[in-house]
Amino acid sequence: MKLYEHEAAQIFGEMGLPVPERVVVYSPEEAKAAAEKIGAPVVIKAQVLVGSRGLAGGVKAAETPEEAFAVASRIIGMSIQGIKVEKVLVTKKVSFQKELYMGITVDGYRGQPVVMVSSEGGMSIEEVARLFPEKIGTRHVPLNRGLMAFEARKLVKDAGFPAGQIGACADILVKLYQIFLRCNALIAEINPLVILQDGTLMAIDAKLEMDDSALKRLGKLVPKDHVRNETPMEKKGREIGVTYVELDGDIGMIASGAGLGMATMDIIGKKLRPANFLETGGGITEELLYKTMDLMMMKKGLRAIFINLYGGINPIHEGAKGIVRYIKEKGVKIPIVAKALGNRQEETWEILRSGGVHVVEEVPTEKAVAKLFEVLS
Amino acid sequence: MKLYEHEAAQIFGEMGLPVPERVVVYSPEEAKAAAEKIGAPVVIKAQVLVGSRGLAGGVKAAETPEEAFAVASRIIGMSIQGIKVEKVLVTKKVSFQKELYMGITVDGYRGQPVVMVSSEGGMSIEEVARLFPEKIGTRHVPLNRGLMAFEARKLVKDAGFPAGQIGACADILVKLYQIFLRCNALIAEINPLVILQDGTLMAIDAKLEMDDSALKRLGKLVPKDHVRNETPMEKKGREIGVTYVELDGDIGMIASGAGLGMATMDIIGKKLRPANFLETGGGITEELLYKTMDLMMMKKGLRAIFINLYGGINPIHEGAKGIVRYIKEKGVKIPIVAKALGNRQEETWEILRSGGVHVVEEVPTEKAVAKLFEVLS
Amino acid sequence: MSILLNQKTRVLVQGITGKIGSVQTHWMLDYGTNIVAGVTPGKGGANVEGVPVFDSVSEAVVATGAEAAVFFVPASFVLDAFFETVDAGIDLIVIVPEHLPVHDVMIMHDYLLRQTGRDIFVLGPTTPGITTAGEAKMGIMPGSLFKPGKIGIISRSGTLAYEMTGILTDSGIGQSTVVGMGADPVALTSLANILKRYEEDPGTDAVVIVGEVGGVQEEQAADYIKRMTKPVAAYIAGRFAPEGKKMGHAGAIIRGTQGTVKSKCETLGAAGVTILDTPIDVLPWAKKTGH
Amino acid sequence: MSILLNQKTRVLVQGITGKIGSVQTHWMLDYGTNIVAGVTPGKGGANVEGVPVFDSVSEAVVATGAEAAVFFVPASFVLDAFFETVDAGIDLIVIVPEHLPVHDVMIMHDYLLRQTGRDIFVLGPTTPGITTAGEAKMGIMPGSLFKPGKIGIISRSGTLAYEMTGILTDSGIGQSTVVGMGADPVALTSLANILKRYEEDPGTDAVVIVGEVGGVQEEQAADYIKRMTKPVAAYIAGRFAPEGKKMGHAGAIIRGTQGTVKSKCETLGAAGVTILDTPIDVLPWAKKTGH
Repeated sequence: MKLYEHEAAQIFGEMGLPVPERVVVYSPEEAKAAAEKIGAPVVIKAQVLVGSRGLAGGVKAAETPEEAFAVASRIIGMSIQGIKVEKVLVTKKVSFQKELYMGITVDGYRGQPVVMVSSEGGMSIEEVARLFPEKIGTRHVPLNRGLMAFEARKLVKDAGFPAGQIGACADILVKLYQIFLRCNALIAEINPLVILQDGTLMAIDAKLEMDDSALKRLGKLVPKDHVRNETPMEKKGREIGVTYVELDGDIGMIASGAGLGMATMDIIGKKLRPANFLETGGGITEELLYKTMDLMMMKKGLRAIFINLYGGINPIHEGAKGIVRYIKEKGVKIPIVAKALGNRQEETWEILRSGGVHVVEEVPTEKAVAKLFEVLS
Repeated sequence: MKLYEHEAAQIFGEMGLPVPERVVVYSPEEAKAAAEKIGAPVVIKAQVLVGSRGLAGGVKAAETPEEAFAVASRIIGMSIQGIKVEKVLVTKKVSFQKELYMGITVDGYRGQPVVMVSSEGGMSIEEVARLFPEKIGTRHVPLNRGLMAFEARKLVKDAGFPAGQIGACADILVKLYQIFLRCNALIAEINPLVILQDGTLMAIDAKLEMDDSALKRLGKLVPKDHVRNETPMEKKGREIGVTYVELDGDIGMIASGAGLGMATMDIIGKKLRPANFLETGGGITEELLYKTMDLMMMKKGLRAIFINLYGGINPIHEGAKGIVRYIKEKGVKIPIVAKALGNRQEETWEILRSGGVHVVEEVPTEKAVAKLFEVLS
Repeated sequence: MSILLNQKTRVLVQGITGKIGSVQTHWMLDYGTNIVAGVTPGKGGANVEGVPVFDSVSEAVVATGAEAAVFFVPASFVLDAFFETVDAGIDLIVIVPEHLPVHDVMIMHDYLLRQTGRDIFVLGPTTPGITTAGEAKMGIMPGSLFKPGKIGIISRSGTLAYEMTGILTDSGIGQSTVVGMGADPVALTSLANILKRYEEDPGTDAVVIVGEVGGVQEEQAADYIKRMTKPVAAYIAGRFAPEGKKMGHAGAIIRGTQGTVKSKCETLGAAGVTILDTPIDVLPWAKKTGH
Repeated sequence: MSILLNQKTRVLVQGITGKIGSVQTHWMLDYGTNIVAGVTPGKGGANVEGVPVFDSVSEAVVATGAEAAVFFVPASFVLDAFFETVDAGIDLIVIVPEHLPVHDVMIMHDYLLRQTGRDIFVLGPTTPGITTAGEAKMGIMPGSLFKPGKIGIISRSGTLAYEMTGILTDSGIGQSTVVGMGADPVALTSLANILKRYEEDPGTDAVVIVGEVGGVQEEQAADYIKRMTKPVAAYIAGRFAPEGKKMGHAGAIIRGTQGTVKSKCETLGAAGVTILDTPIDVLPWAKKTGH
């Protein structure tokens, strides 16, 4: 789960990082009041979970409370990468000497947290990595030892951080690592970490992504309001427990695994456009596939549905019952092509056929997709 | 720092252990109100930091709120091992099938936490260890791995815990270990952990001792009210930063280290009785020894003061200035014998003599104590 | 012949009394797997499908000589089960559960790194397991898909492993052992490590890698593949995958341009691997390599 | 001859620019110690008493070949300094600071236990350090107390080490090396480990152990002492110590009857150690053993 900047900043502050005074608001009136409370000039920042909000005009300074009202009026309601801005963060505008970068993520191959720092913060860090790779310092952290302060000092020193700031930056980096651990984070990042005119440091942006699989045990650390920027269909997918990613085609797809789903998209994509990526994982029940069909049919303009299931851990005959129950109750007008193999496959085929589904008994997905093409032509 | 039962129970409860509903009160009126709120019958327990409060009559049940008033009247104000009871804990009286024991402490030699469990809780655990050593299970925990649930299950199973409670007890033990770690504890203990009539578990006593050296970093975990059961002189010792233990003799002693202090007591103790054990540690300054003299003189009936210092890390000439300043300002009527060796010893001797102190230049403490005996005879 | 698992391997099932554990134990026994013990704390003394249940792995190992373990425990119990199983001396562990916190997986990875003198093999988390065709299976792969033969398959995705296996079987081409590495960002064994077993196995004479977009397992294995004598083919899924699963800035830097389908195919191709455009392309390759 | 430290040992001072660090550097140099480097993060390039200061231990080791380190850093910085120093390849570490959290000391102990292939010697925390009489000292022992000779002294208490050393010197009896193990509940090296060095040192021909009530170091060393060829004497302080330092129930069980002055004296006596009733009793023993 990606946290909004204001949520991440709250956790960063509680865990000892220097973060600016800030208020989250939902209207221009509140933005004006916040600017009065904090003291102008302020910066007003769209709270969205997509990158490049600055380039999209979602971050603006305001010299007076009145200007804060005007700026907030423009930002609230604007659309950034298809996401409508509903709230903004009002923070004190600070002037700084330099922008730095610190981030921690998981290196999947090494199986370890990896810490990255750069003395060129602020701009897109991918850009820095491309333009000045020598300005990025990287260190993997053995979990049983953690990140020690002396290691952090060496990392930031070698990355060219200003001499007078080595100790203070190392201290912040060690705290960021502790936050990363404590929050079971996938990413904990400060970009930029700025050096103010008086030489002190401040984290003027905060990024934190918690592992969805750890949310339950993180308890009170997880922000109460779980609503993220997502489309209504993605929200419903999350609620019923399937992975749903919206795409711009017109062929609905249901697969019982991520790998199979991607391969299916690759094969369909040779001639047609998938409308979505939907995978059930290993928890298929009759109810789940009933709801999945309901979710699928929310999408307007579908031409067909393609279903690709394997019965290993999944009871595909149960899933088939849910699909057919949906078809019979709601009436589905578009063709459905299905391939379903594994434990209890014959039973599954029979059930699907009773709902009018085109069942392909052959093994390769290519053959089943060929059937889809045939049905649609 | 030893925590009061109610403070430990608060932390245990917050960290997921089952603890009974409870209220801390300072008067019989409040005890009655608490019994009404919780619902009688209740148990009223003296909140003191010494052992055997039960044997001393500091733990009593009350069947009604009126009886709670009466019982609290008797317990509040009573003296347990010389400590006056100022507050009591009122908890729901529960009936249970069995009492168990769980404790974690530091094994100094092995340098590891050691977990101990027994199916014979309730009574003095030293007694159990003596009478039924086979009923105590012990396990050292490698810090880099921690205590795993399967290890806890094996430990409690092998110690003869009831078969139906193995999983639940192991779960509590793992949580107790997490509390031990999180609180930088020297001891974390539940005695007894009881099995209620319905089979659930409850920690009806809670013991937790935090490492004084870790209090600063423990922050909010440390109970706000730092006042512990201690004599006025011990309190003053803690405040000025020396280790002070009150004894029942009449020879005051100041040493610049614990080992030297113990050896000095051993030598003085052959003929006379020490009035205290006072050691300064490595932080001697003029001010510290001035305050130490002030603390020393609070004790009534002293016959003499014996001072034994080494100048390694300690600037003993500075300490001597503080002693002499106190003597000159306040006027000390009893004899003072001092031995002070190491860096700047000659300068130190000169200063001490200017205050009328009997300085012994020889090395063995025995020689200086002989001088003390001579001065007093 | 096979890698890691055969019909004699003495298998233990962690979480055998659970709903999935008991159903899958049925399927595994049905396939011929030599399941000697089950473990569920507090259920010692019971039996599931005739398999004796123990309270702990160490008791089970002492009583039955179990030497491999497959987990069907809830995700939150995996870390404990892992340490219990490793401590009991078991060197082949199959972790079927999904949705494990990545930090737990890193703890296991870290512990395995620091083990010396043992060659512990852990598949998963989020793996369908391992099947040696016609002999034994640990995990959830549907047994009906397999046919004994000489092609090894190693896959990050469970369902794609089924697809690849099914396509081969359907055309009468058999498999030696099919391995699911696990689909999580952190895998507890490396692709190269598994390829080494295939290279050394006289029962395998060609290997298919089934990968997907993301991660660098395939790229990291390329160096080892160059030294392999057996033919290797690879299918990488995800040409049309949306970028949504990208792990933000920090993830993007570490990966650089690695992890895309293009980079995987190029790196593997340069290492001598036959790149399959689509799963069904495995058939002409298999025929060309003599199957 | 000596153990662990001699006049050639290249010593590094962690926290050299601090108040105590700089004063003690003065005294150590004054005694003849070969101090080659100091470390204080952010103060690289400075010098203290003519000793060059570096930002990190690894830089200091590269530049000066430092092989031993003494710490004068605040207690809260010790854990970091410890890992930094061990990582830089230094095998003799003297931790002078007191008031370290016991959990930090356990972390260091745990890490040392898991080091293989290195023989790292850590004295402290809360140690006065180590002095090889007439050659070099690391720590805070007052140099004036020492006289070169052949008696080794090992003590848990700093001030009692001074007392024992002073009594010997005062009577014209010299010492080889005087070691402070550290007074904390958890010590980072064992008494037996240090006794082994004395046993192997041709420059030491008798050893005095200075102990105190609490802990089981002395009892644990008894087995090794039985195998020693050199005479050993022990003084244990604390006959009149109040019971106040007892670590509650849990501590009492683990210790059982061990840890009292009586048990220490009995166990050591049974191992052939001469028990000294009071520090000054060291003199007749020293004379009897030929000093």
